[in-house]
Amino acid sequence: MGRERVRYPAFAICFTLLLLVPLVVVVATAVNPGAYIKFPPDGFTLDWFTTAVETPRFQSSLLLSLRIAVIASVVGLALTIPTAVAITRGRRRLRPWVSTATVLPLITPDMLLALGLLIMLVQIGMASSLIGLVLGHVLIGMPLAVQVLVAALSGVDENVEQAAQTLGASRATAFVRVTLPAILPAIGSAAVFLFIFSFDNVSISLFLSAPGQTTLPITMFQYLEYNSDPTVSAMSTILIVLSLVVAVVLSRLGGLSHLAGSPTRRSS
Amino acid sequence: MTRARSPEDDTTLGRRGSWLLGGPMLVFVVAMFGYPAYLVLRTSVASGDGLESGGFSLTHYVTFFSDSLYLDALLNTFVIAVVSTAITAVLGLLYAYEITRRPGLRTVLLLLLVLPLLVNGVVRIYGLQLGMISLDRLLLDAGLRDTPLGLQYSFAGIIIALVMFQFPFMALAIYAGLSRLDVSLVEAAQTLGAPRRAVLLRVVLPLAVPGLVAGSVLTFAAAAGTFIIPAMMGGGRVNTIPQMIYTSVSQTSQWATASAFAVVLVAILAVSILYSLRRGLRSTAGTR
Amino acid sequence: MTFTHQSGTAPASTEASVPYLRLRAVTKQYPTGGGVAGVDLTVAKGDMLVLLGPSGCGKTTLLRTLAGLLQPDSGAIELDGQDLVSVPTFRRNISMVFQTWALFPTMTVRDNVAFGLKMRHVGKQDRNERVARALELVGLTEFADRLPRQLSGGQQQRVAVARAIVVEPRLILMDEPLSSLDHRIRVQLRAQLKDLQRGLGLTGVYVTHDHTEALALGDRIAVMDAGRIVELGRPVDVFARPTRRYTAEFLGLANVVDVSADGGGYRTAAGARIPDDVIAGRSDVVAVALRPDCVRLSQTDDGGTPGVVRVVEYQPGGVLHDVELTGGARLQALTPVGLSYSIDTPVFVTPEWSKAVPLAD
Amino acid sequence: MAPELSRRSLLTIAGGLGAGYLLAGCGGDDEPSATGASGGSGELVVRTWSGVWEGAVNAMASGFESASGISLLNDPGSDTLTLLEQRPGEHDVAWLIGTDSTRGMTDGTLEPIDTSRIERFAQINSRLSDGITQDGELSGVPISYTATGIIYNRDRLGFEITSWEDLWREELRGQLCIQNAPSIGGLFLVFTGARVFGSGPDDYEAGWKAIEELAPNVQFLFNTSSDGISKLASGSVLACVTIADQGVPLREQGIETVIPEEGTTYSIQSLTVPAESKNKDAAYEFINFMLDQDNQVEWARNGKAAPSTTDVTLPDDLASELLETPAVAESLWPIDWYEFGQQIPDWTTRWQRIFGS
Repeated sequence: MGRERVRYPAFAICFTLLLLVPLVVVVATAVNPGAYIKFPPDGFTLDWFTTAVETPRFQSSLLLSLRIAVIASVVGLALTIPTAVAITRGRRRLRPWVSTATVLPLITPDMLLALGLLIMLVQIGMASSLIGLVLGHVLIGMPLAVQVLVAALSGVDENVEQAAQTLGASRATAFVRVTLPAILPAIGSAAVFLFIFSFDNVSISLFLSAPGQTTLPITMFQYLEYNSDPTVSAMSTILIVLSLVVAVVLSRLGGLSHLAGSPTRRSS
Repeated sequence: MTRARSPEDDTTLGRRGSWLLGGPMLVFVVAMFGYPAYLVLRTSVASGDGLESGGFSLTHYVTFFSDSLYLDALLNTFVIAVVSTAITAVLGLLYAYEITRRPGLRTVLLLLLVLPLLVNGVVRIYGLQLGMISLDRLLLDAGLRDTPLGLQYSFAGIIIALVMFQFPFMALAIYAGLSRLDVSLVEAAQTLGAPRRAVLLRVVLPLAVPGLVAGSVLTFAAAAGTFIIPAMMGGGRVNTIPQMIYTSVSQTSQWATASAFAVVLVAILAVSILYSLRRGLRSTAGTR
Repeated sequence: MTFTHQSGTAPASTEASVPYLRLRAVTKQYPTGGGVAGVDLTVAKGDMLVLLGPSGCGKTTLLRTLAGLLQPDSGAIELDGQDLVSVPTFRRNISMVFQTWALFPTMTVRDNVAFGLKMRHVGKQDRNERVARALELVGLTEFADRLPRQLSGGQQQRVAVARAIVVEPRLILMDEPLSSLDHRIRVQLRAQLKDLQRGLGLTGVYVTHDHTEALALGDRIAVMDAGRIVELGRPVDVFARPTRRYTAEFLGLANVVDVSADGGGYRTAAGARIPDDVIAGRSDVVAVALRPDCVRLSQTDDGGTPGVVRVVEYQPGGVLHDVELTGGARLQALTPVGLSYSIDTPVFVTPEWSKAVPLAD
Repeated sequence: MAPELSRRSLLTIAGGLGAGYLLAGCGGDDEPSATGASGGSGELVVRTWSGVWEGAVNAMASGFESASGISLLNDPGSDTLTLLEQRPGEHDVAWLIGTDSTRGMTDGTLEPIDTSRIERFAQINSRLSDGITQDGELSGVPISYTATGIIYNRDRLGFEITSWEDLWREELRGQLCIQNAPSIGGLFLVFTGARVFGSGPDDYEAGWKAIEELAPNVQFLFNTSSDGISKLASGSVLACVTIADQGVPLREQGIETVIPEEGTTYSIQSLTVPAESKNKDAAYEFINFMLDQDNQVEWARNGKAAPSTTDVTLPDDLASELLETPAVAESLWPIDWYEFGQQIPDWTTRWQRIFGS
């Protein structure tokens, strides 16, 4: 009767497509020949892609954004991996404190975080340093990264680690050789989260980036202030394509399912 | 089957190890969140409106609560947050349940779900607005409607945008919980005479609650704190607190006023979240 | 139905009973292989049928088909004269005990047990009484307000049973409900389960791969292999006189020795002649089963086949010797405790072929 | 919504209170032009806005370099006023709009322009320079301006817009978009209302009453100018009040732009000299270069803004791209940028009361 074959989630497919409509519209506006953002486009041109690639602001902002996002991911991982270990394997009394601490930035609106951070950074004289910006980005990306890592770590049987110890590995070695490889996809996902949150952030960057050092989202935002041509659409299209490639590569590596934890299957 | 964890596994990391690993995050959060939060609180009760005016005064709060402009903005903010969270939660639950039960295309769907997160919010709002305009034109041309739907520049538009922006987080949070759902629970309920709706309501929903609560808190905070979405989707027609904060700081440099707005907003957020968390936890006392 | 204990007045479990549950040519195949093919089966009211077989033999598939969790590709299932295939699971008025018990983690023991009654819209007072009785029956009254995770495995299993019986199902299905428990508790619960099923007069289908469980619980046993039922009968018959080599080997209770026809009679590979009355004129015999206690050992040459004791195992009924015969074949022999031999002792083996059971393929 | 305004003001205040230690806080190494390479006699560091302005300055650079022998370093970006405060001495010339230019003067970031050193000062449209002059001190040199206009879809609207008054007509109900406060583009309409419906330019109460009456016609308030233009192009609004020249690319779409004859508001692009500039000579040389007749034309072409000097004749092709005709230049309404800047906070709150639901 075929009911046991793969069944397609009709609602999920429809809704996902609906969510993608804005992106499709953005891509479509990027090819409008006129110097304005219009949908549906009046014609077809790739000129705006040339403009986007050749605009020096976009180039330098893109590089800056990538650099900051990479640094934020690395710093974030260095901070979140030990935290996740402490939450899953640490002392009971400490756990709720650490996990509460990691959730706080998540439930506070970005703009308020930015406001507080700016007041503080001004006080300590670091208002326009890259360090403040990077740490700000880590702050907002960190909660989800911790959650992904905690989910993965609690899925790793501690007995396996202990088995490694009975086989002569030190606790640290056992963790690095046995547990870490097991949560590698989750580490990848956490890094992606940190990267995305940094790369796409507007609020924190708006308040914390140093003058003359605007990240790509801010530059695109500012570009729209003075120009109504589709260059920003073209730049966004390039980003969409790039992220699709990254996402496909990630899913090939098996990291994507860890974005949401991997499903367990019925054993029968 | 879930087996209660024995207390022995508390010893995996010693006291020193626990502090060594968990400590840096505590320091980080205190330094990057706690202290700034204190500064905002302190600034909000300063007697002047400058950054380091010092003194103590509740003037800024009095201003806030005695002006209908701000109270209306607060109400708007709250209504927007509640409605968009409720809609996102229902849609997220249906979505997560469906891809849990029907795994076809699951990886692709999750991938496409994350994709919009990578695109600048301003640009996505443009896309959404132009999409809405096209929809309006389609409906008008097809003669299905005489007037535009009025989705833009209204509460409806803000809520639609918020739902679309927050949906991926909600769906992923719920899916994370539901993907661990033991299918035999659904089957057990069926063998005990539960029709589809009862299975969803009595078995699946309670299991989805932790993810639902997490996703809702996230959505609620984001919806109450967003500046760009009401600013663009509201077309300046819907005042919200974040817009007031932005204007206070950016144009008039009224630090204390902005801080007071922020404190009020966070206080309301915290109370709402704690309240719903307590209710949520009570109803799911059984889940891990 | 009431929860009165009727132990000892169990309905006679004979083939002649009116078929209460009837399966006709039920087939359910998976694209990846496995499943069941053309299963015919009847179960009399009040009987417990055990589906016995190794994992992958299709027994769970068959059970899930009965539950309606799987739709058969073809075939008919009738319960009490009513066609079941077209009825969705939740309207079948059956219940099932799962291997993992599938207790609802968010509900207390009481709510778990009451779930099926709520689904049947049983009034609150009636519901509370029945839940209380069911919990009393499984001895969990004082745990009613606990959550499943706060109970031991055996207690959780009893909750699952209480949840299944409280709705007074027309059919109770059990999918290896004892397999994740310790041996001692398993034996204890096995007895309770049988007691309950008899006492309540429940008709059931029980899936297991453990033959001692099958022996203890089944009114009838169906041995399954590769999606088919290869042997069906009362436990005593299936165990004492299996008819198929597969059954004898799966049960592992007896020596299985290949035989071949040799001009009017059957001989083993070693040349021993099987008495004709053992074969009883059958033509499909490919092997015989010989229980270990029907094999005699001796240290003196009494005309038996020479061999060497390789393994010695103490069992409740005596000492089991694994003897390697000259030529490499192995045979198991059970001797009384006082008459055992130590490892590497050369012995002479004399099988009592007259007690052998003929096996078809 | 002028995102660059936020940090600017924040840091302006912060800078004032936090005193000099901010100077040490600049850890950036991304901007080669801003790393203190300025100050040499042969080098000029200019600060302009990003987007179209960046390209426009780059296009002017080679001409200036060959004419003067001074090498030009362009450091475009936002938050210029903050930057000038935080990193004094790094920039020699900065582009600022009227409200920022006057504020820079008030807080001492900028030095008053020595008008005697501006060769063609007399040719600058005095309407543009008067508004940024206080007590005889000029805060910056306007090199170009952009007039406010009404861009609209005449076919669908059904009538020709000729006057500001037309914005209030019934046919435009729910079909108009204007810039949101606190950005200046929307608040300009208070001036417009005061002149059109009130007793004179200072009759702000009449202006506000006019805004209240305009509210039903306003479909939405845009925060970035591109927002209004793209909605006009998509046909979801019929008219938009914004920088007039932005309507030019929409001509092919059948969308018209008008600058009413009774006059209009405008934004100025003024070149300012930071108080701490290390190369003021080069700064004045650059300002003079930009005011040169030919260069005024070049700048107008690249920057898509009208020349500030009155004796410049634009070639036909360019004239058709820029709607600020000499007649428009004559009809500009004087704007006191000092006063306007101070009004913005209160006006913004008032604005929110009218438009916020």
